[in-house]
Amino acid sequence: MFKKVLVANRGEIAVRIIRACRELGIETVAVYSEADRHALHVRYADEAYLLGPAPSRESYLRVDKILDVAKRSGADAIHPGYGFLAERDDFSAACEENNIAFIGPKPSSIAAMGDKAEARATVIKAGVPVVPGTEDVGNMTNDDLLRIAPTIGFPLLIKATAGGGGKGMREVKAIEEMPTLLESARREAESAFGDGNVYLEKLVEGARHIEIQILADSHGNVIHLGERECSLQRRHQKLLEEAPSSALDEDLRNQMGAVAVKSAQAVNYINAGTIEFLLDKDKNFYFLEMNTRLQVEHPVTEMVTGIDIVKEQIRIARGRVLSYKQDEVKFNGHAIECRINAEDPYSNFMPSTGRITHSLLPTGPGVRVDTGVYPGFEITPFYDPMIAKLIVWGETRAQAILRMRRALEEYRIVGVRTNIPFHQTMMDSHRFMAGQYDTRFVEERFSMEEAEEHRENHEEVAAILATLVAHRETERSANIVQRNERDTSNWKWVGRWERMHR
Amino acid sequence: MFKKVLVANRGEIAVRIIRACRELGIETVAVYSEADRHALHVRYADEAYLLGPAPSRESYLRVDKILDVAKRSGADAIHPGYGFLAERDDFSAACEENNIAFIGPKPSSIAAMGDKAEARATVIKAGVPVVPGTEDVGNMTNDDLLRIAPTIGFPLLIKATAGGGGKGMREVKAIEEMPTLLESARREAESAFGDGNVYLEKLVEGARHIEIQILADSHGNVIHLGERECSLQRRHQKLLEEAPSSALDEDLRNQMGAVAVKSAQAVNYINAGTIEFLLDKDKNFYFLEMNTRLQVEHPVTEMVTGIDIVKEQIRIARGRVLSYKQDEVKFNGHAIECRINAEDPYSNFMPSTGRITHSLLPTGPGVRVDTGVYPGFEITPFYDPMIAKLIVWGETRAQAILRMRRALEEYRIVGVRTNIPFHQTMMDSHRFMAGQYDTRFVEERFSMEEAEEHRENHEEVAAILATLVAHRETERSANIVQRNERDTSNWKWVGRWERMHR
Amino acid sequence: MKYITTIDGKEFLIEIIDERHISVNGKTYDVDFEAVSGQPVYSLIVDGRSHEAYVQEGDDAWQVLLRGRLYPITVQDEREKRLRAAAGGGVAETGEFHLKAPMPGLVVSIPVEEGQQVTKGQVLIILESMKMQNELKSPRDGVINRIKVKAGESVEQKQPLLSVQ
Amino acid sequence: MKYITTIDGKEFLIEIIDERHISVNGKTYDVDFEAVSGQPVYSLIVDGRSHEAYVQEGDDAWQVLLRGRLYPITVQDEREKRLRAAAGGGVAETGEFHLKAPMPGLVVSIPVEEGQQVTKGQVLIILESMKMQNELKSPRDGVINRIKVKAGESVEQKQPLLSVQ
Repeated sequence: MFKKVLVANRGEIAVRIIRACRELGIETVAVYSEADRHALHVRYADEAYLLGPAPSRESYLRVDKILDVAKRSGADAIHPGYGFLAERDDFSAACEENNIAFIGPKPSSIAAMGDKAEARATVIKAGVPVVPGTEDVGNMTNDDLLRIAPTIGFPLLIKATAGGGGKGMREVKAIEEMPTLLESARREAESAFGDGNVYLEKLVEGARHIEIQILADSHGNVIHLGERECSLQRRHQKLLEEAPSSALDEDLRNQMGAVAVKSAQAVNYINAGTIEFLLDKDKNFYFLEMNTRLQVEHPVTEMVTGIDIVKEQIRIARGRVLSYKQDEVKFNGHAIECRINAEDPYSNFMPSTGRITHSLLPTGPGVRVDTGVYPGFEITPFYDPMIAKLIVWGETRAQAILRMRRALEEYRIVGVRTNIPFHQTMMDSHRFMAGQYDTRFVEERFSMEEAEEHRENHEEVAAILATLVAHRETERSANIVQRNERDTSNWKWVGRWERMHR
Repeated sequence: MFKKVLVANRGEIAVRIIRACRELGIETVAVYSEADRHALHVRYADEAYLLGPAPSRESYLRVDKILDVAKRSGADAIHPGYGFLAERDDFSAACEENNIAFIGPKPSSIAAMGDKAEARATVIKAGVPVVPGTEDVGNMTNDDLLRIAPTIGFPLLIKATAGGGGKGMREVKAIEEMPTLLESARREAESAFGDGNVYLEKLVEGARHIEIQILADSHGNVIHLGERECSLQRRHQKLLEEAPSSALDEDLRNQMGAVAVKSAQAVNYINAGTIEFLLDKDKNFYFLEMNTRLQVEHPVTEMVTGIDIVKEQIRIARGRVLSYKQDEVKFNGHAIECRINAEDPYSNFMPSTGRITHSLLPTGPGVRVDTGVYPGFEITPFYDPMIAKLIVWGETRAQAILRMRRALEEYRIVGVRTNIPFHQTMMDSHRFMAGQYDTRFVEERFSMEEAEEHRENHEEVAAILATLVAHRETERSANIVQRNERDTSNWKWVGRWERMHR
Repeated sequence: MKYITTIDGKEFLIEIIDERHISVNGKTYDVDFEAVSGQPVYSLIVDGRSHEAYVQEGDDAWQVLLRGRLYPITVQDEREKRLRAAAGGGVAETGEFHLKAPMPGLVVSIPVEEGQQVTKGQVLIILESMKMQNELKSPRDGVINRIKVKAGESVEQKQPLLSVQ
Repeated sequence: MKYITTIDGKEFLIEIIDERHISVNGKTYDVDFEAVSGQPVYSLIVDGRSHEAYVQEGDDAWQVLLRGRLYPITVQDEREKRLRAAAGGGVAETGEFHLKAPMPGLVVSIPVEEGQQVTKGQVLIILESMKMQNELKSPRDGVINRIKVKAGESVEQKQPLLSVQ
């Protein structure tokens, strides 16, 4: 086993990885920016080293500094988490060169799948179906793309070749709006990944976003852990994930699983990875991309399979054989994850920053919370707005929804606004309950305001609450005034008091 | 299904039951004492009614008031939790008379098992092995007991006939100390259960406390959910429970399970119940007593079987058939529960009261916390010191221990002292790790001080911390003095400031 | 003390009778009202029903977040409201709109110029925060009056960015 | 500022050099020391090692609870300690012991009387709290001096119960 693992990340995923290491008896090294001295991963790790100022480019993206910390602390492996350096082949290569195990795939696999255009070409060769789009080209100019776009047809998507997580992604309805959107997509991609390259892909309408988790060891074993349903998205950011998907049956699961395994094998993949597919209304599925890292939503798979994906990643990186064979992977019950973001669902999901003054976590049977924040912690504008993941398990999908409802109702976070009310509204939505949704559902057919109209109305209680709080505030300020009044006539009071006590 | 369930309890178990109801779509009614207005069960329930002053006898033990609330609120069922009224046959009967379903066994079963002497007689008739002790008698005087004691032999135990949870229990080594111990046992039993009756039982040495969870429906189906290992006790209070027990193999589990089912059938038992056994060194087992209610430690069974015991209780009370047949009960992995008590392990486990000012819960994979407290809540001296249950699951016992270690290390509770360090020391103890312990282990062969000597020593770090805090305190008081000094020469400062700004 | 409390155009006449009693539109209720842990989270038991909500003062209304639903609510002292009504009411819909930064961040671009005519919903500023680009839009038609920031500039929360006349 | 810090008879000479540096027995360390959320919980990073502990002031020592282990620690200003040593030291072990209630509760019984001789470990008072009966024992041999409470009486935390001369 490794002696010491450096976790090159922050927030909930750094905490998640530290926990896995600790449970394996491995020491941990945290790295942090100046904004994160009080972060949970710094508090929980055995060692912690400052990287630099708050902006990622000066801290969590500094390969040189992170390798320096690894060497100084004697770490023999690095786990990159997701985001930041997780899908940078140069980082994986640099670790290798420094004789530090990278807990993730080989540089060549990252490169092959990281360049989305190359990835498409590779899997096409392996016989995997893909969404029509730009083929075989990496560095296309705007002129190239504008020329090719009509041959793909509209609507289409601009996607960052280095991308992931919806960053640098834009939807184009007509050629006229394409130049502006190309600019903003490139700008966002540049800022998120340091690479402004983009490519085009046909937009499959009414599609579901289904992904398959795979695990591959260095002995040639590749297995899949079933699917995750990730269609609930807003601005191409996933908001809620489920396992299993209500759109799949066992047969389709096996088919997609087999294609996922084939895709991974096409790049000689080792470690945990995810193949993202679009599934259209007629149950045709298309390879979208492969995420060559741990996913945010990995816990839903852990809940239904009982397999600890992070621990398996560490085993694999250590050269061990997978703990499970394909036929030992059993699916039990249903899991849902809600991403809890510091953003205001009533103000167009605007990010919300500030200090968390109070918090109450939902707990009890079947509930898991992965978070990196706590009361007293300051949410800064420098990083992702996701502050927690609330994951529940139930024997059936209906049970999981009911459990998620009660967990969301219990969850209190004071100090920043969160999207918890969004998730509560979603849990009450009939379309969601019926499992009838696609990737456009949140943006096109779901509105907080409309959905609320169909929910239980407690306006009388709300009116009473507002009035009592307003009344209390009025009384309080009145008291302050009265006290001041008494202060000014202080001498009179003293005199009266003295008379009373004579 | 029931429309509305009244939860006649407080603390974590009230919260646990409210959660189960909410996940079944059932409304909940909380009851509370004046000390519990801010308690979590009051905050989480749909309805809440004040019972009376803080002492249990004036609130949670008031059958009349609780039934009144049930009728006023229109509750169609009552869940008693554990403790308080859970094993009072008159309460179960009163519910029946008022056409309110009691989520628990019939009055006759509670009475038959609640009187420990009668229980012994009943199971002996059914062919269940029991520990030698006083037979067939309920209201024995001290003289009777002193006469019988030598025929049983020393050491022996005085136990409350209405008892449970170690209250009113005393160990007697010789006849001379028996009169005093009888007095104190009766006094404690009277105060805890309103019944000062006691009986005697031979003390089986080197024994393990093993209990079997059973479920019985009103259609004659009785199943068991395997065992819980509860040998880690102090003053007859359980501190830590595990499932499965390292002392059992599948064969013994089946044997004990069958005897447990037989014991339940002997009293026509319906609902969830637990048969407690003593298991001696030679793997002989003896019936101790049956707890005719939900146990504190039920979650470890839930974690290894995936069965929600509280939801099953509700189904059973509703007249439904059990959701599982015996051969559908599968055991998976290992679970451990640590009872987190507000008490100081460094001061003879003295209870600790006060306001919780800050808390950080351990979360993440395989961790469950059942608690009724939160930051801002006041721990009062009126009730049980148990403020939370920390439960973990692991694929193996070793994995569960490692996970419990990391969870205990993460857990922060500020404002009251807790026994978390006791559990941390236990997790590092070689005897515990090897699973070699009996019911006397904590009191006779485990000391915090000795155990600590074998653990990693961080005294230099501790010295640095104490010095830095002391230094900071000194600096702070010095600053206050300096500020006051400036205040006294206020006029001089104002003058200088005015000159500067002219 | 009497209040007129309005949700979505619906008025409630609420009287605070004493610590434990209120009346709503003439009907009396038992209430038990407590702040939780000194936070803007309130526990309210009305005739046995237990409720809990976040209650915060917004710019022009109280915001009550109750069971996953947000209620914007105005509470007016009854006497005050009568006086105001007598004086002849309604705040003018005109005046300058000041766009302030809703959170700290970096101004990515300002796709409008001073003096430019803008329509409701038009993007005025793109602000990057938490790695997301957020479009700040005009709440109404108007003319850009003054732009107080430049692209590339870091701004604090509530810092004025520009105004629409 | 120099301190002499003692754990279990073992002395550490600790000098606070500046905000970021200390020396322990002559060896210099980088330190980063922060209170967490304004609580008596402290995060300390010493030469890259991250530690967290509860640190509280006890009656006669600092109590540091670190990784599930409690360290009672005395911290003395070096100059002060030297002066005290010069004056010739050691606090007398005699004097009256005042038994105070360690928590609020109900006095169940007082198995001793005023004037009675007691030995170390002997039960002086049984106090019921949290449904448990707690035996309060004598920390040393002596004579019961004054009993200030009666059986059946409720007592507050830290209320004096009796004294042993």
